[in-house]
Amino acid sequence: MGNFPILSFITFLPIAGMIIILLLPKAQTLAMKSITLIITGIQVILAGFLLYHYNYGMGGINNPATFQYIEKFRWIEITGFSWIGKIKIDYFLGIDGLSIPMVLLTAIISFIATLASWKIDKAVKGYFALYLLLVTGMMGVFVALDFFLFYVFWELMLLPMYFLIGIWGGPRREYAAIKFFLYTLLGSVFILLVVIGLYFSTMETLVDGSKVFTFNMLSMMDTHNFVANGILSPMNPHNLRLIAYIALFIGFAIKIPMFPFHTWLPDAHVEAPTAISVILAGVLLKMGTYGILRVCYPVFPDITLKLVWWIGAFGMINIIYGALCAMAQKDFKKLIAYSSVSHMGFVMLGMASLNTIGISGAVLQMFNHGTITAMLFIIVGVIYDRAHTREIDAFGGLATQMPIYTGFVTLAFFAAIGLPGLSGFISESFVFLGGFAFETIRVITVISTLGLLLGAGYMLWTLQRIYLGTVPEKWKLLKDLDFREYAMLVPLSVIIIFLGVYPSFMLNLMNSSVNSMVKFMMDSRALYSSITGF
Amino acid sequence: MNVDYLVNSLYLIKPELAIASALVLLVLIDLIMGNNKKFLPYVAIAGLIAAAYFIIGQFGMNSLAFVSKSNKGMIIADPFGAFFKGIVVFASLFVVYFSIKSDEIKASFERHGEYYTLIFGMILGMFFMISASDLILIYISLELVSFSSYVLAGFTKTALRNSEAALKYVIYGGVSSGIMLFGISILYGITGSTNLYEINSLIQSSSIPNLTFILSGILIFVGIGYKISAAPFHFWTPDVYEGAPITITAFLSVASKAAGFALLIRFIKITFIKSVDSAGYWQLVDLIDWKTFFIFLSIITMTLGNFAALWQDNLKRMLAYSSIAHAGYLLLGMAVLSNQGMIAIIIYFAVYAITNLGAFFVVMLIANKIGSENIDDYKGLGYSQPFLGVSLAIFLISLTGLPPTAGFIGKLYLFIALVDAKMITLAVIALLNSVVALYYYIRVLKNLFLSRPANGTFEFKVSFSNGLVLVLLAAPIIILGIYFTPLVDLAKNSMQILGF
Amino acid sequence: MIHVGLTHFLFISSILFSLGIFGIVTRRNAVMVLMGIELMLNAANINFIAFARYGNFGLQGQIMALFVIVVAAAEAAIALAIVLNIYKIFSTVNVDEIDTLKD
Amino acid sequence: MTEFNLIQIAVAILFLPLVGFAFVLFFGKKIKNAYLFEISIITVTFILTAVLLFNKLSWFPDKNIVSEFSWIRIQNLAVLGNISIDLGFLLDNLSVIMIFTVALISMLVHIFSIAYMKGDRLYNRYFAYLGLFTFSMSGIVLTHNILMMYIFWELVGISSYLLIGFWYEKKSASDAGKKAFLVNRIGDIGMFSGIMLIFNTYHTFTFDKIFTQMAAGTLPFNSEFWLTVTGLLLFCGAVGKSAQFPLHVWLPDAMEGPTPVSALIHAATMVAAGVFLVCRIYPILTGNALFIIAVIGALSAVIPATIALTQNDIKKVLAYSTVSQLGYMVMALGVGAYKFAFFHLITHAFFKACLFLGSGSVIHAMHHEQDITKMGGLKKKLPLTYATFLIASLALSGIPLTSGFLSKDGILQGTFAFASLTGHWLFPAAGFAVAMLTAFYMFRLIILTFHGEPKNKEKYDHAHESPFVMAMPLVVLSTLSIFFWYTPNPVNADAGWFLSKWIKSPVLSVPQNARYSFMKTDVVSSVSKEGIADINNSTTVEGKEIVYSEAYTEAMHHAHYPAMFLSLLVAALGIVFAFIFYYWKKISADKLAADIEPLYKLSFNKWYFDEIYNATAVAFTMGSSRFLAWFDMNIVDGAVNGVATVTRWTSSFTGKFDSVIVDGLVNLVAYFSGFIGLILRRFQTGKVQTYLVLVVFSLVIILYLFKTF
Repeated sequence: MGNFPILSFITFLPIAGMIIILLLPKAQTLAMKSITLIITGIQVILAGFLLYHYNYGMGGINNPATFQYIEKFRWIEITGFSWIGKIKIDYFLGIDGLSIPMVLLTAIISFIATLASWKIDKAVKGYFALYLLLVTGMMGVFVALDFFLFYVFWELMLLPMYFLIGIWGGPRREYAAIKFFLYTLLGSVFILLVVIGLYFSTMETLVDGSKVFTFNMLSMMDTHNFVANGILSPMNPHNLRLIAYIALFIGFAIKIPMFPFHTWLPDAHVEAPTAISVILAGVLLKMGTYGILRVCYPVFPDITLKLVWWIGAFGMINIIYGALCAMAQKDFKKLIAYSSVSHMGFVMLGMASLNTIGISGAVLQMFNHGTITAMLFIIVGVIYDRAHTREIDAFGGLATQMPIYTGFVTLAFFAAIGLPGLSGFISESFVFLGGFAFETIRVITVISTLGLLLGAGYMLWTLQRIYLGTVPEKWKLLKDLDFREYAMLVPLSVIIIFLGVYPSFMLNLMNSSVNSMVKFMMDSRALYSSITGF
Repeated sequence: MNVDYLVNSLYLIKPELAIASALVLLVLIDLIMGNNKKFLPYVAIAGLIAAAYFIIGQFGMNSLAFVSKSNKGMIIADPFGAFFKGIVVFASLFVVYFSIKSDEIKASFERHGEYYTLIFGMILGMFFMISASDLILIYISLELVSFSSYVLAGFTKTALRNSEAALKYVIYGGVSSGIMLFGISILYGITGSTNLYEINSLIQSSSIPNLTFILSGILIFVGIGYKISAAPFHFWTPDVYEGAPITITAFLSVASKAAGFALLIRFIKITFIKSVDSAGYWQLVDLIDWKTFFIFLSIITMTLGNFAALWQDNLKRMLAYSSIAHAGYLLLGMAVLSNQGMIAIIIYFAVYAITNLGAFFVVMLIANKIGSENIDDYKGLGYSQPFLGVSLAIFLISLTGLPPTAGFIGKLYLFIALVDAKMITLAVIALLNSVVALYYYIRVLKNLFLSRPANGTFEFKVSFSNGLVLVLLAAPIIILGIYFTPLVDLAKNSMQILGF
Repeated sequence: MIHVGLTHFLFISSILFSLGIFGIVTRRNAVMVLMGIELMLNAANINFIAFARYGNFGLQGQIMALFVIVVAAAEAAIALAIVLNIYKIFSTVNVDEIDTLKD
Repeated sequence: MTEFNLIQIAVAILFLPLVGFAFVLFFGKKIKNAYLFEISIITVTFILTAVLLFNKLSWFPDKNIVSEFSWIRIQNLAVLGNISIDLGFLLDNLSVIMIFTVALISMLVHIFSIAYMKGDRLYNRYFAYLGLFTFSMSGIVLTHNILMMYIFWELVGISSYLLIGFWYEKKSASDAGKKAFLVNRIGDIGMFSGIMLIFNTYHTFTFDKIFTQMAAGTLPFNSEFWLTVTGLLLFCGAVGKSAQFPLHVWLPDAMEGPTPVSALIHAATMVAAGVFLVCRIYPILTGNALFIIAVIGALSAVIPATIALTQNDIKKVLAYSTVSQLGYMVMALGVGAYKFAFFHLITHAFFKACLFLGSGSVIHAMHHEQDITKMGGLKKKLPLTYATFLIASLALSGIPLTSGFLSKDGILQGTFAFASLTGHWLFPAAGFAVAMLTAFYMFRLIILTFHGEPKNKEKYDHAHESPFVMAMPLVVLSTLSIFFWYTPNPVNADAGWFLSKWIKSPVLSVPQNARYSFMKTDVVSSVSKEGIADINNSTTVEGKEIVYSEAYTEAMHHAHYPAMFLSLLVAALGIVFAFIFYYWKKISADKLAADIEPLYKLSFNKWYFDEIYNATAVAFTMGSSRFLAWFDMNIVDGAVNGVATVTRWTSSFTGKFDSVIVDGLVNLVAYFSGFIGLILRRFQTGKVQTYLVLVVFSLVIILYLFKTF
């Protein structure tokens, strides 16, 4: 299967599904659901295949030779006389240790969110068509290595998301959808500008020796490719790298979402239907941190080294601020949304550590948060489906009424507060260990450990308010989980426990890449100071 | 001047001749056939196809027609002109089709001959505007376009807003062209010539009174600015776009604007250029600081267009403001004053033409049925008319400039040109503007898909032919968004202006 | 007897131009507004002819003026037709009363 | 038995309870008697621990058996090379004794619960949780590295949470569970910070490797100060788990759980884990750290003891007593009496478990009445319970012939010796005071419960002795509170096998000048049996001890008898006072309480710890959380959303703004955008002449701007 374009396949399969769904008559809702399920199921299988044949020793990050499953061919090529004549954009896909966990996550979460969408009964056709489009966009972001392509995928998932929230969402869905859309669009225009700036600062040498401007991310990471007077070239004394970095970072930070750009998240989550919340928290938020690791770090190592304290500090703010805000929420879903803000702070903190342990922790936390939060949102969905309210204080004693459900809740909550034996623990520990090892953010790391306490605080309090105590009369009729809900919760629980007991499964996967990243960052310190020297 | 030479020149204006012949034919047929007007559009289409055929032939040309003693001609046949003529013909074809379908136009059936004749008058005027290299021809072609459009804007006569639009248009247009003419007269007084090439060589070689020159340049720009609806000469646009029949609005917003931009580029590039450096940047005669002027103008234009559009409830009017904003983006390409900028403008315009036509077509189809252009009346339309809804969504997304639509490619090239010219601040302003633009576009989408219909559903069918045309317009937007090589190739081939 | 030079013509034309604009923005009657436009065009015409005469630029200026006169006539025809139509519908030709199209 | 067999047994001991937990959890609903599976599992586990104990102490008494495997490997790090995070077992005497204790008490509690929990709705679930707890506790005891200890530390916390809140329908129970978990988390954060420091310095979590590297001179940040901090941070974990001052507040509340659970977790095993942790990390504790630990221990011993005097809830009294006794152990560790601390840990485990189970028996008999002022005269109804309770109380009070006498005496002796060497006499003073208080409140408890007239006649009449499954554990545990299990000499524990053969003080890894002066090796290098030289091999060979200075050995020796007599005296005094107050009623307790009302109130209200915490830390957190949520909604979001009032104010501009806001012009940018848009549209008057004026006007402006050129 050497030449089988598996990454293209895994990325564009949903588009094929979308077309089939669009061709189906309106009434065939079951067929649409099944097709979506099958397509996402195939994605999971393909992701498993990727994993099975993955070479653990190849580092990726900045070296195209060590990426795997590479597909590269010229997408746009225009030859001509002046600069613009030689524009070239590659269709360049490939994965390394940073992306493969995300590809796995996307496949799994998409599959599970399909199940969570099963009860959609309004405009089913449109829903699943948009849903599959969204899946393509997400998958594309994680496999694209050409910045242009990356950007196209990045934007591609914006509109489906807008409609999925805006049409199938809660009472204030329009507000939430537009807020989501505007925030992320604002972020992505910044990204676009930096993309263009980088395009003009890097030239790739072609086989025939000629040089052309390039969108290739990996070429942007090589200082030899910078043109002397490019606005983002480190050797240009008047370069705008700092500003570009901040713009790019904000672009990604809005997706994370980083304080103070996070306010779209609670609204979006509260209004979004369960499946979309699952996707949003499970995959979309990771794009922000993934983008920072994939682009900001290796393309701007010099600035990253300068600003790493700030990244850590914002991570800390996210952790504590998110946790405190979560504590005060009365809406169950909003609480979980804020907990996401808090948990994504760990990812940022880990990234800021610039060492293998911390970054491994960050990437692992991205995966773990994806699964855990997905589970939490499904849990909210389960209760909302039954009770049609998410008011925390309206509940109580559900443990008596729905014991099995409460069992899953307990597992998910404990995973969220980083209980050992469940996946969240090892990633959070790694983040802290890594952060502590890096002197610049040591104090920040120590302060951030407060997040462990606050996290436990609001989670247990919620557990108590909703599940413990006595059942109010009106909830005496609530049923325990049905088969579909089992099918969503069980796989996630298994992943959470499995990674809690055997985290090496993921860590080994990313080890080489994280090492390459760290080495690259360390080497850059000297390299860039020598470049900017003259 | 011998006859052979004249005949040779006629070869170079074959598209114009085709249009002129079609115009005459239309008048004749209208006279002969009496009340049977059904053939008129088909004649028009045939004429347009003939013109298109000749235009394609012009892509390889690079010569002057009607050359005077001093070796400077009046009309240029070059790829650049061919491209914009192509846009005009493209737009005309669709507008003719729209006219067949439009209820508004159908209502004044007995005057169809007049209608198509005037459209062809406009087309002819635009062709000359695009290829003229002499101020006299420029002025006259401009007036030809204007006069036809004045009448067309008020075509349905009985409709209140039609007539008002026509009146405003005629007064506004008259004043603008009057000011422009005054500018031309001053320029003529300074240089002693009306030929752009002659003026160019003159201002390069001899010293020119500065202030007077600026005065004339800017007065001339008033006429062009009014045609492309650049702020602060845009005031007519919303009123006329809203008031005019929708086919004419579409035509004005695409073809008329194309001609205006072609004229602008040609005027600036031929008249003021000293040289083009190796990187593609234009070195202009430093009599007028056109760069600052265009930066200033483009910022005002796009900002004003976008912000004013936020408040519109009438979709047609909103699209009018949006077209002002797009003129602002296009002026960004001018501000760069480089071949890159020009390519960007060409790409942007090609995309804009398709998209805008599509958007107006959908608005027309809906207005045909529900008799309203008000955004609030579009609520829930996306459900009952998913095909129309999705098409409109694609057009609006492309206008916003999001991937994977062609609109994104247009914006991308503009920003590439800006960043290459190190005009980052301008790029940021433009980007923020495009975020603002999202507000009002998304508002339409919101009403289409997110809101429930206020009163009943829209029970009507989109006919096959209309559907086909919609697909013809929407498909390229997606395809070019993903694979835009042909678009850029076209732009590259089209940037050839005679003499440089 | 004062020798009439270029400056005098230019002076006259500027005054005509200004008067034209003044008329356009101040007169309420549409017909008067149109007359203002005619004044502007004629101001330009004077320029053309004066420049052609005094600058020895050849015939271009005169030709231009001829064209402009024709164009002005056409414009007047069209504009008056539109004004007539307006009068039918609005029963007024006061331009400031015709403002149904606005934000 | 080879070492490998022992490791195999240890693995079985660790995982059997987990199997039990999983089995009962998943099949508890379907199989009615699933709990029997758990009980048999725990019995097997206990037998295995007995086998382990016997074999370890018989065949490998001086050897640490270690077995590990790599859990996580991170390869090719830039600076550090490969890092391997290992999981593994460490079987030394400390751990096998501890695991035996845990398994034994756990088994007894399981058996006791059969009757005690009969009829509960979630009967099977209860046993599942007990299994989970036993698993977690075994993990803490058996592990050879600090990370794994932390992992099980947290798991223990969770099982404790689940068990305290077992009757989750009662709000006080779920509150108590939450409180226990959160207060523990505070300690755990400290502990985790310590672990970060350790890992950052040594790049390993394994105890032996840490000790070895430290002995070779590697210190955190190369400073003894940071070593002290590291030790104290790790100790924070113990403060939380062992309910030491100031984090002791959770333990009394934890009594909301079923009484057997209190016996198992909150008296005998889990709370002792903190002490066990300090024992484990003893080699890295500097003199300064030990001193602070001793102070904390002393405070934790005294304050709860005073509180216990006035409590009326039988379990609360025992709970405060537990905190106090744990403080004792911690203080002992702090003053260097390592062996006695661990000894007390074991003896206390047995007699305190006995007391709790005894109280359980009482509560069971009294139909869940826990207030001792409503009991009395139960001696006749519950003779067996009374007898075992009395024995255990005597042990707790430190009366000769009991195990408690031996261990408590040792601790007092240690403080005495410490004081004589360093001059800190407050430690022995605290020790003796607590000894007296303990004797007093224990006998107050006994008198009020078992003697006198029954105060609640109805309940008294229905009371009856517990069934066999409840009585048997009481007997076993009370037997274990007698001296002969530990030493042949009832007055001198040093002579016994427990202290002389089994428990050895560990070799310190702390640099010489950071230790207590009496622990320095250079003073009396001749005394030491093994030299420092082979310290690097200490990963496998036990048998080395702290080398105390001669002066210390001397002081201990001298302190032996004074301490013993003094402790006997104060214990006797305490008992006598208890009789005076409550049995003979020579002095009215109520009157005395009224006389010293402020003090009484202080004690009765538990020194207002909960109130203070609620008013400060909890209030602050909740307040700031509410404030931040408000801040988030109104300021952060508002900064982008447009401050509501301003927005509304301007909405009068057209009256449309609100609808547009709802339509999506939602943020400040939008607000300004809308505002600009509003201004702009005012120009679009619809009057063509206005337009033309504007055109001419702007033309003039443009010309003006360009004229300078």
